[in-house]
Amino acid sequence: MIARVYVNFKKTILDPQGRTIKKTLESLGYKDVLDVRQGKVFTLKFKDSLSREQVEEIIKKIGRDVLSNPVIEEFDYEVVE
Amino acid sequence: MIARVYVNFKKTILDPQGRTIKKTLESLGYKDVLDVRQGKVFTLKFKDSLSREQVEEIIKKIGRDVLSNPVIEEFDYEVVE
Amino acid sequence: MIKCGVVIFPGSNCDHDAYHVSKHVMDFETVFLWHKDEDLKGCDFIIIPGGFSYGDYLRCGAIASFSPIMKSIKKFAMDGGIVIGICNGFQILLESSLLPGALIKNKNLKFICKFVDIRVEKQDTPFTNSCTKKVLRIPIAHHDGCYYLEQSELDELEKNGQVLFRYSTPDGEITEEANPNGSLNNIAGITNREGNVLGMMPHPERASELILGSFDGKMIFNSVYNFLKKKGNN
Amino acid sequence: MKDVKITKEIIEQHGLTEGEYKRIVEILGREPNITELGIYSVMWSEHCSYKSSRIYLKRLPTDGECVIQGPGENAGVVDIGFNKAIVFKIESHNHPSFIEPYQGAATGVGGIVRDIFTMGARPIALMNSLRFGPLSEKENVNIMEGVVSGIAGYGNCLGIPDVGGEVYFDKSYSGNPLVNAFCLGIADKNSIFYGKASGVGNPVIYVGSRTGRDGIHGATMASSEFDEKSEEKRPNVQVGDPFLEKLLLEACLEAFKTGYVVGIQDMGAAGLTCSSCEMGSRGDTGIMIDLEKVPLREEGMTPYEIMLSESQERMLLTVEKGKEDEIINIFKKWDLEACVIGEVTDDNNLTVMMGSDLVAKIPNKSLTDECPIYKRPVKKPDYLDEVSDFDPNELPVPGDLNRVFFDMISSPSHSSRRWIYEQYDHMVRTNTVVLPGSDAAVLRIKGLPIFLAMSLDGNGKYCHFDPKNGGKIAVAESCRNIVCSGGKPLAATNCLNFASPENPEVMWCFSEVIEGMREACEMFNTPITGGNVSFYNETMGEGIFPTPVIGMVGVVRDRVHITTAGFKDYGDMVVLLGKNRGHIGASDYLELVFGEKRGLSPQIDLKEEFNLQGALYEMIVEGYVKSAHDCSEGGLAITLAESCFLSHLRDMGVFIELPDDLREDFMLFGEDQSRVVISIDEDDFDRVKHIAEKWNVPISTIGFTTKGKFEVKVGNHLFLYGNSEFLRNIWKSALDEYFK
Ligand SMILES: Nc1ncnc2c1ncn2[C@@H]1O[C@H](COP(=O)(O)OP(=O)(O)O)[C@@H](O)[C@H]1O
Ligand SMILES: [Mg+2]
Repeated sequence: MIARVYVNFKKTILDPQGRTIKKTLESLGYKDVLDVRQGKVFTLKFKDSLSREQVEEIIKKIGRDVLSNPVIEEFDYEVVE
Repeated sequence: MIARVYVNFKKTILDPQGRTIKKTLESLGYKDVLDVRQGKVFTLKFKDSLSREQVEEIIKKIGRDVLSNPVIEEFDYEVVE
Repeated sequence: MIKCGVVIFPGSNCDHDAYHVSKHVMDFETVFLWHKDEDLKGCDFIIIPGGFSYGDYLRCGAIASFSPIMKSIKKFAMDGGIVIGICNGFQILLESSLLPGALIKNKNLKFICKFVDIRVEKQDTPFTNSCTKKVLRIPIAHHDGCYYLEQSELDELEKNGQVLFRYSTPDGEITEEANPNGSLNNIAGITNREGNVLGMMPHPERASELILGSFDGKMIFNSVYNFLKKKGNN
Repeated sequence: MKDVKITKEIIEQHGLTEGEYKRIVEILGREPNITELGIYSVMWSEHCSYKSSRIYLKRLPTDGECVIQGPGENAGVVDIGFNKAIVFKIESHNHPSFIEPYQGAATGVGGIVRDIFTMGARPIALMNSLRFGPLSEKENVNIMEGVVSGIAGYGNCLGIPDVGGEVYFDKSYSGNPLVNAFCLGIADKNSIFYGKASGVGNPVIYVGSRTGRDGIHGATMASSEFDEKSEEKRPNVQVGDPFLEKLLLEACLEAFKTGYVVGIQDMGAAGLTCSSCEMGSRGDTGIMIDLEKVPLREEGMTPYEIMLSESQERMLLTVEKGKEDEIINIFKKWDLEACVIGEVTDDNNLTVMMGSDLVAKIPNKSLTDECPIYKRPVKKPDYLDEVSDFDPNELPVPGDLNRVFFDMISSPSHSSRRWIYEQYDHMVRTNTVVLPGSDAAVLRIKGLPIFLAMSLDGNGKYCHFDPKNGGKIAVAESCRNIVCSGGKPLAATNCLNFASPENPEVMWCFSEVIEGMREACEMFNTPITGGNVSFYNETMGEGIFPTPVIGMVGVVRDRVHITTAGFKDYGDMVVLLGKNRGHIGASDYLELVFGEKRGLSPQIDLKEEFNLQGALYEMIVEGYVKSAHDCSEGGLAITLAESCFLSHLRDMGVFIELPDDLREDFMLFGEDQSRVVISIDEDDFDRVKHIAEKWNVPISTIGFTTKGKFEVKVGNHLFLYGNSEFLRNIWKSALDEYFK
């Protein structure tokens, strides 16, 4: 099974990279992009023998403990296949 | 409209960050995770007046020209809302 | 007199160092070039210095490659002008497609600052004609210095003799331990096919004065000087 | 928000006492509104007001011929001649680094760098002083990894070399890591800028990052202990943007050149509040700002939030009226946001508007100079009565001292700090003449004949077991490190890291440490030009060791005086300056072998130390000294080993014969102060001896440098031995093992 975990800065936290990319797009003429936030995506491959529930359970744990920093980031996931 | 652009290393490239996380997970006892790849996700907010087609067109351009480096990366996107 | 231009991007931080060596050590006429300008002010030789242009946000060197000055530098390079990109400058040259390949994170995922040894692979180039030593001792300072290129293109690069510097032992051996960042084939610096554009991760400007522990880096600037002088540029 | 009623609970949540609240009402002649209460709470917090430490800090010598600006400004300023001045300071970022190690340490660097360039100086060097719990615990490893990469991430991006520092490990720092960042800049003596608002009617300009809800109450947080509830405080962590700071730095230095900048201050702890009231207070003026003009990152922010936000990378300037556009254009050139948000007034108030609404009006000085000041109760801790009961002679001599030595050089406390400093760009700006690893870093100043030497030092364990003596040693050792590098100590900054000031025992130690520092600074004629106090370093009632950190800066007069710790040539004579006393109390040896932290710390006699430094300096200036390295933690054994390992020759060794007038383990690992190991050409010995005798400094030849082997005898017995290159490799990579 394959899952993706998305990790982003919490909304209230400054995202300097996103801000800089937004400005770059603006200067390149892409004026229709109003906001950019940059985050990380982890693509995880699990043993096939696991059930969907098992995979989700693991993701919930490692999403918080390993892949994200709960102090400033939040995570989200989806099971892809 | 909001869209997400995913940028990942090409399959042929060794992903040192993904590999390190994989090792960490292993040492923490998560043996069911077989592979980890780390990529970037950009969340872009577009002017509401744009059509879905217009948004996709912009994304295709900036995905290739700005957000990814075709020598090592590939990109993918989805319009979220 | 040789005129050298040092480019400043927002976030460049080795600009003053490159300027210092060019002006005070090499005695070149030296000017700063601002990223928003297109005018190269009649320079014979351009240095794209190290640093963190645009904070290294997005990808190292990526945002800088879109700047107005890079348009002019591309043209200058096409016409055979001498360009050196050091560290972040190397990354910018790659992102601008003036050189092939990419630089990804060091294999240990950490920033590394230390002296390394690099072997000079070719002597008859604008950048190495005055290297009196086979192995140069020059510092590196980067987080993303692992050189990557797809195998077929890498073979091509090697075949064309575009690899100018490789990480080596002090005796010039190419070993895994001598490779600080995981670069393919221990690559530390390459040129374009025509040989007039050099990108390198080590910082020759940090090793051009005896008081800093090495002046091997100065040999690279000396080489450029000789090359340009022969070309009749002064 | 305007109508929030001020209740007892609210006052308490703001960390204000009943008495303090009463005083606010008195000053204002009315009840404060919530915004005003917030402003008072941050300005009167321990972090901003120094209310518990002020009376003690006054005792430190702050004056000297070379001092242009002492404590009270954003940083101290010292004259180095040639029309140049250096500007330097150290600051703590302990609490934020515990909550979020990477960002906490990174923003710590950002803050201290702003303090330096605010004064008109170009920052040219960073150093950092770190304390962590033992690396045997994974949590401490993670904190250290985050802190080091945070310092690297921020400093490297700015292009300011991080040239040195120190790191210690002890249980008392578990859950209380210390991160102290030092920055030094250089300026023209005649163009120093101050955080003063003058010229009534002059515009006040806001520059840099937009204001968000980050770090609201950071200052009050840094002034309270950690408890379970600190989890809740977490959302307020600030994220640094070193790129933006780099632009600010370049733009500010460019703006100063116009001559139109009247005053400037960065927004650090307590953000807009602190910068606006301090500038007004220092300038004997007032400042009026309109919050509607402040660039915001988030919608719906209240005046309270805007005033208290600690968003990073922001500055406040006052400029000559009519010249605002010229200044703003410079910031625009660097892609920075800048706008006028208010003006200088003549009423000595901090006036805060939101459009046409008045949201706060407070007399400036009541927030700054006239804040409450406490003389907290003090009490000598009971444990100090017992420390001198310790009789080291009752300890057995370990069977295998070579094993002890081996364990020492491979322990986090004594192995090479390479794992740390290789992550820092320590060569950018091409001034670093002595790279990290030696006793002090040495920097050239392009265009000047002199060099700067700098070092950070402070041993918390020594202070714990004898606070006054520990305070003296911190100053003495930092001076000694400068002298070992060929410099003369000039002036210092200090960071005082302590547990809760409300604990009388902590306060007693604080007072003693300062007393020790005072005596030492007077002896070495090194005024303190600024610094920082960090209290409340405790978790669940467990406090850290009293930990002063001294940042010493010295001048090396001539290139040929520059001296490093590594041996230079095989066959040189190895000479010990100073007296062996075999002091083992509070030593690392005692802790490593016997698992005990006990005994009085090694005593220092300041006159003896003064003579040692005088003699060594003269020997260096006369050109006799090929290497110099002082004895500190780990004693002679570690000093000798480091001088081998730091040599440019990988197989540098020594053959040493020490006298057997002391027990062998005490001789090898005793931490007696005022000792330095130098190497010289044998032919120079008589002349060196002559200088030592002149200064009344004990001197003895203890051996020779050799090729390949590390050998140390005490009496007739060879206690330490090994292949130098092998030992060196162990020492060099021991720290790496914890981070794999
Ligand atoms: N946190 C650190 N960052 C950078 N350099 C460090 C750090 N800690 C130690 N160093 C460097 O390692 C060397 C040895 O440090 P230390 O043992 O504290 O020296 P000393 O005992 O002479 O004060 C010094 O050159 C010092 O600058
Ligand atoms: Mg020392």
